[in-house]
Amino acid sequence: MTPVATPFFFYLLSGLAIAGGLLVITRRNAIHSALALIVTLLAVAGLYLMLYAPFVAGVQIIVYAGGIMVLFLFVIMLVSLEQTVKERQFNRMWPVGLLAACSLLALFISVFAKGKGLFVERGAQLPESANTQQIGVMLYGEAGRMGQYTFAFEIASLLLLVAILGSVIMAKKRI
Amino acid sequence: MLDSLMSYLGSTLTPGQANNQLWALIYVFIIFAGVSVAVMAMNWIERKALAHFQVRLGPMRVGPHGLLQPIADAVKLLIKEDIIPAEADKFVFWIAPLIGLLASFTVYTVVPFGPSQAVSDMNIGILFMLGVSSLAVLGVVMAGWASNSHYPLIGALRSSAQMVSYEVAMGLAVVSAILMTSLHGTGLYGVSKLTDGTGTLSMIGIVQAQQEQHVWFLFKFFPLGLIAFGIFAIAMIAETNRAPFDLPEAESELTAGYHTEYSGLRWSLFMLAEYAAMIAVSSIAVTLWLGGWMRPFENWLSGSTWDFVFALFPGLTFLALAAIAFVGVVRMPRHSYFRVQTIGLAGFGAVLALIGILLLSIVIGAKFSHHDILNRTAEGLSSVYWFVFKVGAFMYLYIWYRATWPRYRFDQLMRVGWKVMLPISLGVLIVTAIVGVLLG
Amino acid sequence: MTEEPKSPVPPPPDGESKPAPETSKPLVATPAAPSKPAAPAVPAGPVPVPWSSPLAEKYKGRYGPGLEALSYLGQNYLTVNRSLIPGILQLLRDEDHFDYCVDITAVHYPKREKQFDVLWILYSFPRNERVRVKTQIADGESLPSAVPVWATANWLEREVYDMFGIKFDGHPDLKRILLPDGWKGHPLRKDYGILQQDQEWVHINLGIESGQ
Amino acid sequence: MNAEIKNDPENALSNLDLETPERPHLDSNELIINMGPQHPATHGVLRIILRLDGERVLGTECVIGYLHRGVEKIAENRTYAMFNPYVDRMDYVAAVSNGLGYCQAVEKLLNVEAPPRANYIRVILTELNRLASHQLWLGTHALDIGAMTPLFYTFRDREEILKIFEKYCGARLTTHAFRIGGCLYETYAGFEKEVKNYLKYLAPHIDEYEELLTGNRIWLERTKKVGVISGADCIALGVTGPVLRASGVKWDVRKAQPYANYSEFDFEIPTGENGDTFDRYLVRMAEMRQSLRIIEQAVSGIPEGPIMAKVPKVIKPPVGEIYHSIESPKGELGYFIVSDGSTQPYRVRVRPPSFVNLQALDRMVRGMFVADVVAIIGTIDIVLGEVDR
Repeated sequence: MTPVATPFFFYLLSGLAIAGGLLVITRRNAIHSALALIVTLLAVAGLYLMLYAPFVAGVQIIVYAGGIMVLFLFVIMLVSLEQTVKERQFNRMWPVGLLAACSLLALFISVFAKGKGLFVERGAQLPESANTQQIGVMLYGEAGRMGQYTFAFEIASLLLLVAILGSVIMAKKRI
Repeated sequence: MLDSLMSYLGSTLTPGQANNQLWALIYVFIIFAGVSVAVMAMNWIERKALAHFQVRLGPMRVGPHGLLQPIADAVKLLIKEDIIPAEADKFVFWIAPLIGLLASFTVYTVVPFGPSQAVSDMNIGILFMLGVSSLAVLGVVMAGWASNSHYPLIGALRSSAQMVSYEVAMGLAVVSAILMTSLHGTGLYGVSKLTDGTGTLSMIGIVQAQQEQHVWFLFKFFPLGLIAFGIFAIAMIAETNRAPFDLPEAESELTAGYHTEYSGLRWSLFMLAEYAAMIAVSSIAVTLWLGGWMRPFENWLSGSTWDFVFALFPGLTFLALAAIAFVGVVRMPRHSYFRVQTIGLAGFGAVLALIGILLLSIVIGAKFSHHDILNRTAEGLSSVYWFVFKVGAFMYLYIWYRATWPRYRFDQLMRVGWKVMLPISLGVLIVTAIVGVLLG
Repeated sequence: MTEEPKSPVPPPPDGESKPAPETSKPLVATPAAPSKPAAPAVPAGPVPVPWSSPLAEKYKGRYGPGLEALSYLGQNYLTVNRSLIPGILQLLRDEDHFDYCVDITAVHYPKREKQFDVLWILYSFPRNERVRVKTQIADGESLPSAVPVWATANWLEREVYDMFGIKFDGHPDLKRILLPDGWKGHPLRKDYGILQQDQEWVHINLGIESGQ
Repeated sequence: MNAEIKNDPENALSNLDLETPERPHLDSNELIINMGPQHPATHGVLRIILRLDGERVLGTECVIGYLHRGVEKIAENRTYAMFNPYVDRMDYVAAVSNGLGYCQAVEKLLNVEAPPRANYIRVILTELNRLASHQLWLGTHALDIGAMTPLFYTFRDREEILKIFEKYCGARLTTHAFRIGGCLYETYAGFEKEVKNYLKYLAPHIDEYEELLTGNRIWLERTKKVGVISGADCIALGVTGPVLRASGVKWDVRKAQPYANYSEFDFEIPTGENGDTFDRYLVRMAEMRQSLRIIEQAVSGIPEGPIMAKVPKVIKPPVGEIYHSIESPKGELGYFIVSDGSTQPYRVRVRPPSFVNLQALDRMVRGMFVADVVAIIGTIDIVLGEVDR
């Protein structure tokens, strides 16, 4: 299975993701920011596809672009926008933000400097179709054997359940 | 050039899998044009069928029996003034219909019209379809917000809430169908065994699983498959905002919902997207539960003779349509006013008859000549025909629902979605898993 | 509710032979009396006669000269002083079960000193009987609102205000109802011509010189 | 930007509307939405300002008058006979009822009685008109709730009634069918037969309407417990007609104070129990069947004789005032006429059932959803021509 025009698509998708990310933090209109974020998320989904992780890409589209961003838009639309447009976008937290950005940049530079040797060489590349099954096996295990991440996965789902219950209790006057 | 074109025709892979970009492009064009024509045809059929449900005639003026009405409508919409409200967010207003359209057309990349009649077969086909079709919500939400008007906003909020909530039940119903792909069984409750690594998310793989198991998932683990299908069939109507769940466009409440402020071409893009989405979700239902491109009664009426008989259906259908057109010609009033219409209808009938004869000759030729490409073409035609036939049945159901039912109220819609459909689909999923393991 | 309850009002003792004698059902167009279909419509028609019934007597006894109980063509009405207005309406509803206010309206008599007749047309479900309460007020005078008595009076009083300019004290939201809020003049007054309109309003709001 | 805050003085509702039954738990922005006057579900030019908490209605204010034509003022400048066609323009879907009420009121003032045959013709046409009005109501009401098909069925059947009207008096909608003193036109040849045929034709079709809607689960969910109003509230708000009867008050002017010759016919007053939209629907459906009964009896018993009482050419009623009311398809339609002895009425007051019934809208929609508002407007069955006059 030969990849299709990999360098071109890689740079296109990364460019889109970065441009989208920049737009997210520079737009004053929250809706526009949200739309830019959707572009970023879709571009990232495309990058996943290029990494032969179609399942992750699909989930990225469904959960982030299709689900969470709709909720974002939902919330943004319900709050009054006119004031937020007028407000100053950068508040007093900017030194912290700058610090975080700088350390991230430093991390990137160090990774770039050390080069390929930093990462553990993985095994043979999996065929595309086995990828989804591998995820399943890792999460749920095979017959008679628990998966590598079953426990963590179940804990996470339990946590989410608690979060759902909590939000229901908070939102509902009487149950 | 021609060689490379022809060489693919003998292949049994989709162009995407065969890495044949030229054919992939051709398929994309065929599907795009086909879906657009199907939407126009659906427009005509809906108006006609709805009219006959409601004791009226429907379009009758433009062309014989209004056959050219969709074209007239399209022309009208194209030349209409394109109005953008003064206070609207121009960019978002402009891009919203495109997003909806893109989402509903991109889905067709993985729709398996036949064993190799798809642009590509993705490993995560069904996931891709659900994911991309869920992006259509964004178009609706953006349209509602960008119009800067109350009714579109409420319409957009309604439809996004509706789509997001019904996606949950829909997804769970889909999962139970996917589960069935890995549970081998030969009938309703026939021998079944759990096998590792045979389950699949690929659209073509799902149909192939039904082929191998000799059962449409609709009938598998009766009534589990049927219930899951029912859940999906209801949820897909809600997903596409059609009656009785057409609240986002409830004209008696919200004038036209999220596209109230749209006009002309942009409005028609929304309509195109809506109908394309209807066809797309119907294709999912057909693929998952109704055996996709499989012809009906493959178990009962098996054998090459029956295969041949069923392969004749496409040609016969076109001949039947031609016959109807010719009946129309005969019944057309003998008056000079109707001469053009009569000739037009006769020509239309002749074209249909020609197509029918062509299809029949391909099938009969394939039967007796055993030429590889001819054989494959005949098979492909039969597959596409049965797929389209099943999808068409769903389209008719859409019209039927619209003619019959009043509209749900929003809270009732939500209640049905969360308190009825979700638990049932969850239950079906769990019971399917248990049944599969017990019989395995 | 009973369909055709026996009216508690007995037939009047005095046998004054007026065209429409009071029966137990005063509003029925007397289908059993086809004997005089051709009563010529001479201008000198029937005149109001005193209405005597326990109900009328009761109110006469209570209010004395401020109230007159009359009957015309079988339809009963009470002409009362303006000062009695909130009280008598309340009593009619509470004590005599006139629970349904059919209509509130007014008639303009520009030549009279008290220019307006204001009417409450009432109906009682238990008695199956209609009665009209009528009072006279001068231009500029206001009346107490009947909204606390019958909720339906809300819009009816607004319409009277809109059309005649009669104010109702204590009305929760007295503003114009059929005409636009900024309109000048009250069209059902007799001095308001049929072609007349608020030219200024038309000019400002519709951007034309005149609606005619 | 999309939500106006409630304290905006420009858009503030009346103080009547601000007292809400329940305060929202979370102080979310309340949305003020304007419905109409150009809105498909308001049945004309009704404008409703809705105050919403999400989709729930906190209060409403009706803005009416867009169709105000000053009918009462016109009456003062026309003779009694000349004003007769104007009343058809008020409730234009039940023009015959309007005409009947006006003609009878003037007849009462003149102390004239329409001959029996005229009364029979009047009853037949009025009841046919009631059927037509209810059919139009049913079609549009169902359309508001999203059921398209009943509209076309009812219009198909209503068409036949209009054809009968057209054959009788030449007009279909604003018929001007009656004159003061009786009827101008004798029935056309075959009138009885045609009406009887129509009765036979319609009875199964009413079942057909019911088949489409009555048992439909979505219809039930959309109409049951929606827009509930109690009988006591109805009486306090002056609501009459099917709305009152659906709340359990068995009162119909045709029975309580019979006019024309309704006392001769055997029919029942259908009532509901819950006073919700579904009961109002059932009451109207039952009323259609009762109308069929009345027409059946009237057509069978129609006597021979004159159709016009002796009424002078120039109508000059004696000085006096009269109130006369009939049961129009919408409720109690009353005419209060003051005569000063001249050829023109001194004052004509119309007591419009739609206007008074519309006042109950606010009571009915509080706490309901936006989608219910259209259902409730439909169920009150208003005609804006009559509301605004």
